[in-house]
Amino acid sequence: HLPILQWEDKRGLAFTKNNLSYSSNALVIPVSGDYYVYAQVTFRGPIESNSKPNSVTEIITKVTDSYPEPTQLLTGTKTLSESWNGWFQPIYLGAVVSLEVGDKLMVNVSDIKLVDYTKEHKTFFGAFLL
Amino acid sequence: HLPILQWEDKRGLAFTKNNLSYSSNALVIPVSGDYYVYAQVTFRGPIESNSKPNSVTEIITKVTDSYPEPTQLLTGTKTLSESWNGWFQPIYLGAVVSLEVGDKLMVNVSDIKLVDYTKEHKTFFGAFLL
Amino acid sequence: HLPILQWEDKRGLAFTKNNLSYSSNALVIPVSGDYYVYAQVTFRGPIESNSKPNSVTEIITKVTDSYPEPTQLLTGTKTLSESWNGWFQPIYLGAVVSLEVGDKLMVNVSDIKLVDYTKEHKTFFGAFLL
Amino acid sequence: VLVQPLTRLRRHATKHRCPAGMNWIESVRQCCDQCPAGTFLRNPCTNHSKSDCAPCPTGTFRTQPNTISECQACYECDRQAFQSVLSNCSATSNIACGCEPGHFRVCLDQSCSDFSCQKCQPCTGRLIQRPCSDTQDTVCDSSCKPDFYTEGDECRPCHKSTLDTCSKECQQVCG
Repeated sequence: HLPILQWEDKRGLAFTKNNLSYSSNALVIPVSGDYYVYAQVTFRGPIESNSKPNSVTEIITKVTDSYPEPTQLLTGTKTLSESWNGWFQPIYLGAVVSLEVGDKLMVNVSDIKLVDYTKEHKTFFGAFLL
Repeated sequence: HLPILQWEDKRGLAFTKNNLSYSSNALVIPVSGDYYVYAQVTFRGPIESNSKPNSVTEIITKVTDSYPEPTQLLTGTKTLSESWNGWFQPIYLGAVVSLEVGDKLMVNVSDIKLVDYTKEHKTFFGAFLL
Repeated sequence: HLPILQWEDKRGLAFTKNNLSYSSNALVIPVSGDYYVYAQVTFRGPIESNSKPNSVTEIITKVTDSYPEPTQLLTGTKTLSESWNGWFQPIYLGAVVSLEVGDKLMVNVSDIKLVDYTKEHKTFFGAFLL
Repeated sequence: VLVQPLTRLRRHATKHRCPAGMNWIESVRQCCDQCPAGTFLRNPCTNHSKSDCAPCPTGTFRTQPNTISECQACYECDRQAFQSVLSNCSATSNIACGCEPGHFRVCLDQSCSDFSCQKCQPCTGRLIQRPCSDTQDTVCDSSCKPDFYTEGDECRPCHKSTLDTCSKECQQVCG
């Protein structure tokens, strides 16, 4: 599976409430229902490794006790045309999904080294119950 | 008018509820109010046709009995710089719009052949009442 | 600071309600709570000025009486690879933020001359209370 | 008949005026003293007690006096993209980032809050007019150094030239 991002859940703009909790890289669903789930990852390069990526991918995934495999809920994948000098590429995803209590939501990315983690307002992840 | 996308409304992650129904390529609004409407289309190429697209466009449109012409609600248009070899380009749109009971929401695209319809988590469309 | 966009708040698809008001380029928060805030800006070029931008940036900012400096809430920044001939680049941002009564929300952009303001469905900004 | 112009009642949030060093707090509907930089407002003041200010948790900061309920998260320097830390984040100041030696800043926009660090050009075989700095690339001399000859837009060491390609610049070396 693709690497999973880790998130700050308390400091700065980050918060969790109404029992929607964050643990081991996942938002944990407290009550079954329809949620609007969203995430933005800003990718950037070049980075030390000499390999030039030709695409970046962000996936919001669900892990549930009722099924052994993760389910891909939302995917954004973009090819890169300017990857030789400094580049930035944000990918935003958001949609309504039906979730069960205990389900876990995570964000996977094609290459964790390409994620711009330097500013909380460029890469973020969240969900709210409708 | 630009071609209209067709959607799956029952299988997999797809669902409709609270009388928000899907028929002839459109979400049908059951009760007047403000809705958050969203859609993502992942475009990809090249495709057999030798023409190289230089841009892709996604439009969420409203058709209403009270006016003979469709109304463009949200539009995402992106030029392509890497259209010679394999490329992917997601466009996400989302906003609050005021809708009347019976209004129909559709998604139009610049070229239906460029739409990546292969995975439900890459191209999706929805709405919820605030 | 980066230039602030001005918005239409009454005509066409634009509206404000439930005391969420618009004044001096900002949405004014009427009641403390968690809001889903979103904005899309469509950038386009080239424009007369001979400088070729190598990137575009959109930032949703908060100004509050309780702190003398604006807070950047959401940022989308994208480098441009096709900036020599005609190009379009939409950036969508959206997330849940905690706001206090009286807080003001604004949208800043890297270069106001690059914003496509010609159609209300290409560049838009809004918020709703959860 | 004296017509009294109907003054349109404009309902707008009455702006609460507080003395210097104090801010209006809506939840308690009174002015409270500001918390100093490096702290945030944990609990508003009351008629009997001053504002309860708490220090910014590590990894957060506030550069100004305030009555805000959380501190801002520190940025991080982009070590993967050759950025270096100029000064660490403290309770009263955000982190400041620059470029590692041998790299210079390429700003994304005028504010340059976002920048990438690009490798300085090496000026092989040329004299350096202006060395690389944190904000600007090296400026190389347009002509080649002694014992180097031009080939295309590159400067090559003379010993690599052969008699028939021995250019004027390399006469002593290959003559």
